[in-house]
Amino acid sequence: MTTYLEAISDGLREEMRADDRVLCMGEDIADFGGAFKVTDGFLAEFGPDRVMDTPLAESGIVGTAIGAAVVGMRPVCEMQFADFIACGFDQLVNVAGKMHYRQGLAVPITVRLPSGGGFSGGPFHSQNPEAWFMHAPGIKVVAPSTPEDAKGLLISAIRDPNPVCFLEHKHLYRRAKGEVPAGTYETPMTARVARPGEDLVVIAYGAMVHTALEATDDLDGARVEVLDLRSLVPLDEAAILDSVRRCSKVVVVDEANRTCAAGAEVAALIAQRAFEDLDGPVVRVATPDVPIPFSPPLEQAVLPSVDRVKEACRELLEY
Amino acid sequence: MTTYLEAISDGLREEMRADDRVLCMGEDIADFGGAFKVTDGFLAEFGPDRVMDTPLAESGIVGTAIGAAVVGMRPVCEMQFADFIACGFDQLVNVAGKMHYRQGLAVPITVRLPSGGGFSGGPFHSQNPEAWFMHAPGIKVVAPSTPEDAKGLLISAIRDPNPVCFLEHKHLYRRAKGEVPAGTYETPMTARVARPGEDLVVIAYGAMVHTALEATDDLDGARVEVLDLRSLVPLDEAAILDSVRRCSKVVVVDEANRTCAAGAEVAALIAQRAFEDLDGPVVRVATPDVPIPFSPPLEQAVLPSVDRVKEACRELLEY
Amino acid sequence: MATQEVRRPYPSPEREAADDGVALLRYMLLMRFLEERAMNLYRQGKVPGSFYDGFGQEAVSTGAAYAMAPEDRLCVLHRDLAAHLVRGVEPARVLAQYMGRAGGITRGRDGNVHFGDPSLGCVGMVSMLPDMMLVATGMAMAFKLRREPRVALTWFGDGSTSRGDWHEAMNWAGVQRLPVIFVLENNQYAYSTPLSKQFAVDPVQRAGAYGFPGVTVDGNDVEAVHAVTREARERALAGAGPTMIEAVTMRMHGHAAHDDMRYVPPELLEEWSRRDPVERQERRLAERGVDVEAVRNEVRAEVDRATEEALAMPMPEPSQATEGVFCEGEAVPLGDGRPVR
Amino acid sequence: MATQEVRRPYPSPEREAADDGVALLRYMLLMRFLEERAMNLYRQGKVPGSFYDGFGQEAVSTGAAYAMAPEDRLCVLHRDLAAHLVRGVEPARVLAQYMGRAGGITRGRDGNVHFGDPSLGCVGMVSMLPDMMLVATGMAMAFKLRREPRVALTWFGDGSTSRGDWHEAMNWAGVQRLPVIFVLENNQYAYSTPLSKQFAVDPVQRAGAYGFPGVTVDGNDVEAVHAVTREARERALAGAGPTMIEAVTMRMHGHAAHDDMRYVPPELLEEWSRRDPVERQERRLAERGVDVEAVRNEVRAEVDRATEEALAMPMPEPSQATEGVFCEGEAVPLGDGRPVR
Ligand SMILES: Cc1ncc(C[n+]2csc(CCOP(=O)(O)OP(=O)(O)O)c2C)c(N)n1
Ligand SMILES: Cc1ncc(C[n+]2csc(CCOP(=O)(O)OP(=O)(O)O)c2C)c(N)n1
Ligand SMILES: [Mg+2]
Ligand SMILES: [Mg+2]
Repeated sequence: MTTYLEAISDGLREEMRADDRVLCMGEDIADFGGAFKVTDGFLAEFGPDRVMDTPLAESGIVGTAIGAAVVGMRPVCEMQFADFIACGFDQLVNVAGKMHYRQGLAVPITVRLPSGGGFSGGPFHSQNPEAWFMHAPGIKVVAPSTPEDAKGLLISAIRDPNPVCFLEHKHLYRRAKGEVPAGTYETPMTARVARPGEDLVVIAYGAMVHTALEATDDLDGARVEVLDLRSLVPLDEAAILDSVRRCSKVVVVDEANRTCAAGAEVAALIAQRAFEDLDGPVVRVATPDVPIPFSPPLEQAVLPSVDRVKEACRELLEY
Repeated sequence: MTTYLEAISDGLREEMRADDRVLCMGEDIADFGGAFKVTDGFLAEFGPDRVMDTPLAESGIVGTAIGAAVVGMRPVCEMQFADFIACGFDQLVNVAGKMHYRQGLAVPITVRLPSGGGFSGGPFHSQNPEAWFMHAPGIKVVAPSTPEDAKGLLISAIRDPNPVCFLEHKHLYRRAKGEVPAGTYETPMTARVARPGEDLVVIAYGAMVHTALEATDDLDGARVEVLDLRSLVPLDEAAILDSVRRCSKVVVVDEANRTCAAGAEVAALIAQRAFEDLDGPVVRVATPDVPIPFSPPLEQAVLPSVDRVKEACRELLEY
Repeated sequence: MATQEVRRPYPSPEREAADDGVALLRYMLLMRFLEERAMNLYRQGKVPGSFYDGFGQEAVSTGAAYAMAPEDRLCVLHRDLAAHLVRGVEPARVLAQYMGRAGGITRGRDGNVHFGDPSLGCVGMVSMLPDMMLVATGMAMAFKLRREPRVALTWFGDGSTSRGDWHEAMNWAGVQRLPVIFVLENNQYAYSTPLSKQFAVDPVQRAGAYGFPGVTVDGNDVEAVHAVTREARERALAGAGPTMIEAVTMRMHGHAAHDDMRYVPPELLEEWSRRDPVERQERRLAERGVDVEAVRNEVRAEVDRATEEALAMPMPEPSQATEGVFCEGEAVPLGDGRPVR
Repeated sequence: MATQEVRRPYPSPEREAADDGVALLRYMLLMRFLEERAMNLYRQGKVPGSFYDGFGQEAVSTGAAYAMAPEDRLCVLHRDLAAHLVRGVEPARVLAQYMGRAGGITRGRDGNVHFGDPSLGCVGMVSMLPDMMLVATGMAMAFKLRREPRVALTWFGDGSTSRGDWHEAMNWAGVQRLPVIFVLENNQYAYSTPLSKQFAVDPVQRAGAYGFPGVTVDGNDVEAVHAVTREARERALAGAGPTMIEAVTMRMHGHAAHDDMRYVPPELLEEWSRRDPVERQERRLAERGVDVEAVRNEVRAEVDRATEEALAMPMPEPSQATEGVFCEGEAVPLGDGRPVR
């Protein structure tokens, strides 16, 4: 059994072995092996040219990665926490995201974003920034929920000729475990039915897939489908619409702040394209629009919990 | 008749006269009067201490404004173009947005964002960044469509004890004209029925309100309501739900890139809270997820046009 | 949170030097003992999340904060607990803060040293380093515009100097000759990253290229830090603009509680442990005839009391989690109009 | 767009100095005449949006670009049209770019000088200044990692030095001693903002504090700019790291077509007009016996032909507006593996 964290390390290591254009850049990733130890041992294996400790400068990390990428490298940038991407926002959104459309130049960078809450990280170490990048054309966004997908999607991200935000949920690092194929393989940027069902579908990604599975595992006998989006850009519209068609009732679960989140997009898509298939309102469960508080009782009060998802599903099933 | 641009100038000027804590900061706003001349003549009237040309540094503008605000000033920051807020993103989102929740300290800053396309500004002078800030807790977001509201909402924004993004649509600067009350007044951060109707409601804000009005002015005799949101945070949910209840059909028009835009949030809100009132899918008209191209035929092809809104309304009316 | 009552006074910079020396020691000890206590609480599982301290760097925040007047304004960083104590934050509230209790400065909303007591004229830091450089610069800008004889001060680390906001603040402060003091806490590392990977030239040498002086001071000598900050404050008040102070010190613990500091050569730690700022000030005061042991005991007792008090405080109510994202009332400026301390 | 065919060669830095002098003039003239033509087209309503030029600054882009080899990589800024011409961009495609035609370098997707021809080793700038500093630094980083004898170069303005990305790039380049050349185009203004509001000390003086030399050169002397860039390139190739070059010049036109430059004292313009870089190089060449008028006529004819060609190009198809947001095929590196010019 491999943890989600090990799977990410593994994917990165395998791809570095397979392709010498791949290099890692970030704060404290070489000597220290990264704040979460994803690149532990990499320095010894790949040397300081391919595992680079950078100055404390997120715009610098993203910007120089772009430069290296356009001349043929495949940089994988680590943000120490996803939250810090706010400091490299402009380079990612304006330089990387618009490059290919404007001038036909590919920017194959991967930005690893350790994201999410649930362990008292507080307002600056718990954010889920994916929607910002979904709202920025030219950037792909993936968010695996299992070790197998974490490895495969990271490899897909690195091989993709476009900038890709790779959301790795910190709360899954050691909690999520599973079998992971050896060697390199690509996981497609499409959705995955995590559990088939027909009475209701819960659509989620990242850590919330586990919350959704747990919440609906035994829900008064209802057969609840759980759709794991895996990729947010591209968004697997066909899979979403298909689930809705089969289940007719939808709960969208999102750990990010509710307004304009990925969940809002999914709900809006359904409201337009699957209206006729719906047997009830499109229900969203998300974090309210507050900074993620530090203290456990406060944090637990805002993050979508198994109970909240259960309640939302029950209500909708009874609708 | 006053233009939208004059109304913004007027509101800012009046509020500077009324409250000596108000000061303007930005690139080329003093001597030159601003790239769009919003602060033309301000230097002469208020002097260099209250009308400050800053270095070319957006994070600096937002960050120092925050500092000045917490010790009692009411800074109004001008981004030369809304697009450049990407360079001040972190200060706005992480410092200003989270300050009150974390430590009960108010940050009364207004960030003026000349936004939107329609005049060959290209990928970096045409963006509508509001959804990024809707997805960042603690920041208010307003987007007037008329001169009267532009003046009143700017004054409301300045008086608000919170950070407020003030979206001023460049394409309205000289095109939108109307009567504007003299003196100071506050426009509430609520929606406004721009034209009442009952067969269908088009929900929009900013420049798209005009597109919506024009598109539905004479639509085969249908009585189409146009709801002008005016404020995106807070979002006037009651007004939205009320319109939907009365009209049963909804088209949401948004000039921003579609995914995770304000329009997505509005559509998702309706899909959850007004499901029973709906007589058809919640239709979105928005800019596809592309950088805004420069050349007129390309730009016109992506921005929501009167024709596209017309077509969407017609289809839905026939539904 | 925005309670704005008058708080207990803090020692004024006009005090006797000898007396000041004791006060300086007192705050350093208070920081050290509180952080040691907090680390114990962390080990007992009573401090959620992570835990950061400033062991070995107590002189930097103590000396600099102590040079500031009540009407000055501070942005306090993560190794600078003593600055809060100097301003008058009660030790119990600090421990409560670490433990996420309702009585902590942020009432459980933020953790660690991410706090500031507005009524004491302090802004709590955000994690994004060194964002507070610009906030401090903005406060100084307001003071200058309003012609108030007040100064803003903030700290930042060697690592933080690499980020763009650092530059924007330095440049802005220089162009406008603002009454702001920037204290570079050069503690040899940024997390695991040594200075050599952070910059090619010591950043104190950049100050001149922004138009103001950069001075280096022994960051483990609290009286020296105090003196140099006092001078910088006088420069600022005289309209001569900003000063950058580089306090050279050493981060004697890991970056945070989880960090075993493998990457620091043991000799380096050994060398610096001989320069411990607390012991140094104790020796100095002992020579001046002060009963140092009495001060230690006093402070220890204070920390014991604070611990009890903090542990008795409840956790915050879940129902409050969504309150206060926006300010609903008047915007009350940082410790405004009142003798904040 | 990513057509990667072999393009016509450009003059190599190994050429004769006299010959080079003519080439340098030629590119300056080509830039000037093209921009003058574009301004006419703008006035005729054929150039949508706004229009920016580099009148009076032609020596900076010409001299610097001309010192670079085909395998070097450039991020070209908004006053630096000549750099594109030196690299081999056809004049007609430049005019088509301004007019938003399908045959423009960005096929109508971006406007003005926001372009780069990947097959010629150039990255088009984004508006956010000076973001390209980091892109150039990253290219240099890749060259160093791969041990390739290549150099990256970018330009930036005096105003751009105030932004954080400028600092992050300078620092990074210094720490890693990268083969990158930063050309500060000090043209006295950033839009309407004079130097005195932008910085307290000339930024060239900062270079030393990042660990590499900063040199000032007369930005209106194309041969001087060329020489100093050539030296910087040699330093970079020798592993000695970055150089910052400050080319002192003057923006002789408004920031963009709409700007009447009220804010510039007329005396200043008059003074600088006497130092016009094109006339200066013409005088120099005339003294060397070159038939300058013939060069002018040649270039003028080239611009006439280019204008006709560009005007004959169609506007882009609306149906293509949403294509190419993502790269669907292989990521082809900037002018890779081929003699790009
Ligand atoms: C913008 C940003 N990036 C990354 C981090 C993660 N981080 C926290 S502390 C730290 C090192 C800071 O070093 P320094 O500025 O020297 O301060 P010190 O901790 O040594 O006092 C890092 C990288 C951060 N806080 N902010
Ligand atoms: C980050 C950013 N903020 C604002 C602008 C708007 N703007 C365009 S050019 C310019 C002035 C640039 O001055 P400088 O760097 O000196 O270059 P110059 O135009 O003088 O060559 C400004 C403020 C911008 N392009 N980028
Ligand atoms: Mg440090
Ligand atoms: Mg300039």
